Amino acid sequence: MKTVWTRMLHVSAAGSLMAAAVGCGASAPSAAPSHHKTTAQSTAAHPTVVTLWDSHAAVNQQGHAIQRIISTFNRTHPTIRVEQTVTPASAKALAAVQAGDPPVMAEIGHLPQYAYERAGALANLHGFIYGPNGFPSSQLKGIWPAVWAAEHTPNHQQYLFPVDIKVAEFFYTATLWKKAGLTAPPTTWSQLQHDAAVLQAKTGAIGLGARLDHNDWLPLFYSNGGTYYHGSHLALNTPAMATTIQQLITRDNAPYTKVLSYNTSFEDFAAGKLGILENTADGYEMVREDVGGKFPVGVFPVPPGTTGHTAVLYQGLSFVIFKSATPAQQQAAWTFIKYFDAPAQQAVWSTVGGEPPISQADVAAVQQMAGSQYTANPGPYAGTRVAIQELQSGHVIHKILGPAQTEVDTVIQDQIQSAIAHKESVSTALANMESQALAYLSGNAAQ
Amino acid sequence: MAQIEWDHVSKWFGPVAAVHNISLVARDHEFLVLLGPSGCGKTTTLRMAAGLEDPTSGRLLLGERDVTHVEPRDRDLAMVFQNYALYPHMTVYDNLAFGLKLRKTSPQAVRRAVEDAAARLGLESLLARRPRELSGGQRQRVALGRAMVRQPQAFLMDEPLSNLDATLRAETRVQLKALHAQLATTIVYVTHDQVEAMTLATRIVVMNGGVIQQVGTPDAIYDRPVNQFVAHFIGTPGMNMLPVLWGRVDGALAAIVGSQRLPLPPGLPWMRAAESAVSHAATVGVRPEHLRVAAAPETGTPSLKARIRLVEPMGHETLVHLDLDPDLTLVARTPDRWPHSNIPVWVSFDPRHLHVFDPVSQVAYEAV
Amino acid sequence: MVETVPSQPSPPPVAIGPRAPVRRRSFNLGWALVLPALAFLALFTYLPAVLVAAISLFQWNLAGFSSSHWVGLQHYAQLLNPISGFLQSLTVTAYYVGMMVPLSIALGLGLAWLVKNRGPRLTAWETFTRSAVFLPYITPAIATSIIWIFIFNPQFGLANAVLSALHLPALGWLTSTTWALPAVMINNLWHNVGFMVILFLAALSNVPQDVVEAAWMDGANGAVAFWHIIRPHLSPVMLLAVILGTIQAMQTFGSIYQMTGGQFGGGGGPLNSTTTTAIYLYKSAFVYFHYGYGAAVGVVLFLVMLGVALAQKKIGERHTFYR
Amino acid sequence: MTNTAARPSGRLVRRWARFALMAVVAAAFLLPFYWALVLSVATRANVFTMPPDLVPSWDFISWARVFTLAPWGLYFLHSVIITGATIIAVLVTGVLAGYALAEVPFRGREVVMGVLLAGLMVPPEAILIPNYVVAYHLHLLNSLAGQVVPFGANVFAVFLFRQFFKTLPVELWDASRMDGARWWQYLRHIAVPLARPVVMTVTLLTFVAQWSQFQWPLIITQGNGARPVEVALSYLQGFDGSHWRELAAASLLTLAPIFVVFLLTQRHLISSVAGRAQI
Repeated sequence: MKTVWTRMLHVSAAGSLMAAAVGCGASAPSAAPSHHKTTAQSTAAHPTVVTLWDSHAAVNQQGHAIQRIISTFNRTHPTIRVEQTVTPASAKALAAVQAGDPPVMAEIGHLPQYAYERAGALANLHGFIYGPNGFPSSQLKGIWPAVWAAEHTPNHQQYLFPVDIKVAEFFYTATLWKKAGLTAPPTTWSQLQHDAAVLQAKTGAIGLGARLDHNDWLPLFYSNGGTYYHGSHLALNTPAMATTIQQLITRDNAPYTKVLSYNTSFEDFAAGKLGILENTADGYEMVREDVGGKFPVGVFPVPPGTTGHTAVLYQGLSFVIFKSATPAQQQAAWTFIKYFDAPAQQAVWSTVGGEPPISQADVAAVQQMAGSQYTANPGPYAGTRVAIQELQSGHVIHKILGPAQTEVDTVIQDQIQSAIAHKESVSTALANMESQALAYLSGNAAQ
Repeated sequence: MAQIEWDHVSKWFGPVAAVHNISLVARDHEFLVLLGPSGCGKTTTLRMAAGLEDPTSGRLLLGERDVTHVEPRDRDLAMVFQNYALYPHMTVYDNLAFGLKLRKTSPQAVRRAVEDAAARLGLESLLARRPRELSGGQRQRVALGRAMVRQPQAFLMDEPLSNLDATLRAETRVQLKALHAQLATTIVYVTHDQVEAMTLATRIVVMNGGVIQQVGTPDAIYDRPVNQFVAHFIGTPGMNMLPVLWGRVDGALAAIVGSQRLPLPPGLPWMRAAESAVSHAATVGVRPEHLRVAAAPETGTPSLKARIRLVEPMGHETLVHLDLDPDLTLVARTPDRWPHSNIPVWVSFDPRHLHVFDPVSQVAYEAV
Repeated sequence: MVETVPSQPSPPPVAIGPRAPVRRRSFNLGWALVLPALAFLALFTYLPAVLVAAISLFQWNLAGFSSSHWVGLQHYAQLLNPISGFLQSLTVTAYYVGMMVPLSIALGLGLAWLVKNRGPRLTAWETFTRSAVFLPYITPAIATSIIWIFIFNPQFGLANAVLSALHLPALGWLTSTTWALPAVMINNLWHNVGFMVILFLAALSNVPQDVVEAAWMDGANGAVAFWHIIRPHLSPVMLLAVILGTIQAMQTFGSIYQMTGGQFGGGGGPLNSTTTTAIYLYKSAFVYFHYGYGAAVGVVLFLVMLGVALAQKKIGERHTFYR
Repeated sequence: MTNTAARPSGRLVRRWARFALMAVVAAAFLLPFYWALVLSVATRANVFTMPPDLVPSWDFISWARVFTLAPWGLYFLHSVIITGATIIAVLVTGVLAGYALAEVPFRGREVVMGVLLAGLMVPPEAILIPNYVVAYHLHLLNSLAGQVVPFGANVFAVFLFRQFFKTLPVELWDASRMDGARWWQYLRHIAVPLARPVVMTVTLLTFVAQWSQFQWPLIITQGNGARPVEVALSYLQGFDGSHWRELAAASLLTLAPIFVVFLLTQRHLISSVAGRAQI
């Protein structure tokens, strides 16, 4: 407990110094002061309130990070007050639009943007990004391409601006690792499975904690050369998917593998009973907090598939501004987005919250804030560093955008799991997923 | 001015007339008793005065004021219910005070009125209790008190003593009479108990079948019942009724009772009516207390031969059941003791105590 | 005795009852008094009961009929398509209800028998045990389900601790498609059985003690007395317990939602193994925002529940004594 | 028959066995609450252990942290307002309708009774979506009122009050009229005070139902504006399920009012629930 708090204190001190020294200069274009002046006169007593809905509860490190950034922002921007509401924003903000009571801005996933777009709820960010108070082009250019692509609808409208980038990676318990006589992290899937088996045999702990969601199978599928959506038709019944399913059957039915779900991902690991845990970068700080310094937590990236390279899935959350907000509120919300995605704040976000930064241009600030510890693995920033490496690899994918995406993903996952559970053969699973997914896409099925 | 007037009032419950075309006045300061058997409409009559029932037709007047469609709260009358209807969740004090509080009386005035009524009824020590902690008599006094505190124009009482035991009822009866004298207010009082009616009433209204049979002072009702119903209903035991045929014995009018002839002295008030009656039949009534029983016939008064069937000794008096003929029976109340039954006796009476009723209309001849 | 009864004239047309509190206006007053209750119910029971059928025929948009798209019976066709998962949700529901009702009745009756007062008064122990069994029933399902999530944690939960103490293999519970629903059942059994206990306690106290004693005098042992004397007395309550238990089980939502990852897509996992119709309806309408389709699910649910209730009533009437 | 001497001792054994069984049952039913308490005051080291640690270590840090995780005061305030307002609404509508159905003859009374009973047949699950649609059009989404109005009238409460008012002697109404009371004064001063057990029953049942309300508030609340404790608790578990100690503390926090009410009104509460089943 104590170590976490002290570390946070150090980081926050460093963060505010950074903000003073580097951040402001970089993030405040020449227009900003005048903007502040004109509004300060009239609104000093009543700052523009920007309600922000997001799902980062103060229960974890990400929540702490976002709260810190918000409070610093509110202190340095007296004309604006950002008020955070912790809520499952992706689903709830749309319901709030329907209820006629939406916030000014929110963090939502990039899949739900279809429903929001259909509801006509979101403000188009193009004008903000490229306008006079726009996003610095140096950073804009550095935004990870796949991330940037995912923030656009197929007809190139942009309602989203990235903030919370999740990429998959594996954590390992360094003490168990050492006990099992392992030295280097695995670089292939077979190595990974071998290491998990060894871990389990030598230490008695569970070898591998695998995930049960699309975070898991989708990157594997792509690293095996798969891609399931071409324009309007599906390509699921393919050798790449067959390979993927076979791999998953082998892995998940192996005695050293334990399939984890929503509620149980961290407990085993935090208790030191799990050798390797599949998770995402943002989970690193959360796991470390749960571990509480009992043992060092190491990180390694997702191994490559049959294509010879890995496929890193970008999923995560993006800022949106709601159309229903007043122009002043929208402007203030944009000011906050710009602030949040500036290098100084991205450094806080990455070091405290464990998220990789949105842009290559932010990496330097992250490194600087992390200091000498940046390269240590196990080390406090290993999760972020590995995530940055993955993003820099260029093999980043994002979830294919489509109106029935959630349903299709559910179909694929259900079929994969049925095959894993030996309820049906791989070929049946492949045929079923293709036909059922098509049914959803054509609107013949609904859920 | 606390006169209550029923003006051609009727009350129907569905197809049944509970009260039929009643016209009646309860005069100021009067203790008017509505008397009759159960179901005779006396309670409905009272409740219409209270405003608890709407008359189906007719008018109700309070003094000069037509209150037919006025809510009870605007009539300024108070009522004592048979079951008292005390509010179970309120203390005696609150029970008494409730009506005053609803009328927005000042708290001090409420306290004064409640304490005054409590003092009169001896309820001071019970004010903090709830009804279920009180005896029957105490509850009855609270019910009275609740009616008194408001000092209404008139009291309406619906068999207020019927739930008390005999001793308490007798005591309370006396208190009630004293109270009436003291308050000098109109009281309309419903009972089926003729003793209560006789002892309390200024005037009695005898009702039956939703219709008023007779209105009069207790003495008038007792002495001059207008019909057979009233004659029989008043008095315990009720008046003896004998079917007779009129005949003449030595030129004088005589009644033929069964197999016996009863010569009557001339000059009795009903004789002219009896003689002019179309029929030669009538019903003759005589109260048990007016019969004398003797071993030998009395001289100078009409006597009838009888046989003692049954004797009910009451201590201070004796009820003697007599057979005249197999189907003709009489009851006599005598101060004498008759220890034996089944002995022949003579029954005699003062012919002035005879009541004669038309056999068809059952109306008394003297009332015609 | 003859009385002077005047002949009764024919009654007038209007008669007001003896309890009419306000003369002449009682008609309006009565309606005025029931109006608030009826208004609430009209808005959130009667109108929706009609509306649900209408909405199910549209691709519903919250703005109203004019902006909704008529699809006719298409949603019902989709319900019958196995891909939609609705039929599977019915199977899951049937399994859940089919297990929960007999289990909760058996356990409820057993516990009621256990805590039934033997003497004329309740002992402190009986009161305490009754309270302990009843308490979960009134607790909010979310709060207690969170505790049960801990209990069913495969690695650190009490459930597996008990199993390992009994030398049984550990189970995956909520992460297992086989054991997730039983885990939910155990939670709900614990949560709801207190209600059954109360129900049966009332019924047991109505069994005439002298009849039971007479049976004992006739040489019947406990089991015989129970079967021949007590059970017939319980049958009306048994019917009630079956109906109420079924309704309760079919409407279970909070505990399933919370225990099976509702915050991550509406619950019902893993692999839809706990997707009851209640969860399915919720997900259709409030995760995927297919209001019209969800309404169709609601209509079917309505009919199924009505059918189940009527069937149970019919069967119950045939087998119920001492009604 | 043969062992008449052994009989009393056999009975004694049975009695003790029953007591032991009752103790086990009580312990089993209370165990989840107890374990939640233990977890909420556990030290970090005592949470993820196998076998689970069942001895409390009385470390209250997670209780302190719970209050920094979410604005519980606000959520409790919402829940209290929702529950309180619903209780008042159910009582008012129940008293008025129950009185009318018991004592006020009016044309259509039988129809109203039938309509009310029919309402009981509608499963709330089945009409979830139209309820949402109605709430949307009444602008009740994301509001406290939206969590009260759908529950503002309860058929069961109406019938309870009706049954009770029917048992009141007519004389009380007559007497109060003579005392000058109007119908509402009779209701307020006589009938409702006498109906205190019914008021209590309705209050308790409504309290329990509303405090536990989950699906409806989950659907209609979005931000913090009207979120009740149960929904907040559900989210908290969703955001990070591995914080067992804080979650246990938060769960107990939302259970606390139920515990208090249960301890205070145990007997009445149990008989209310029993009565609820009989309708």
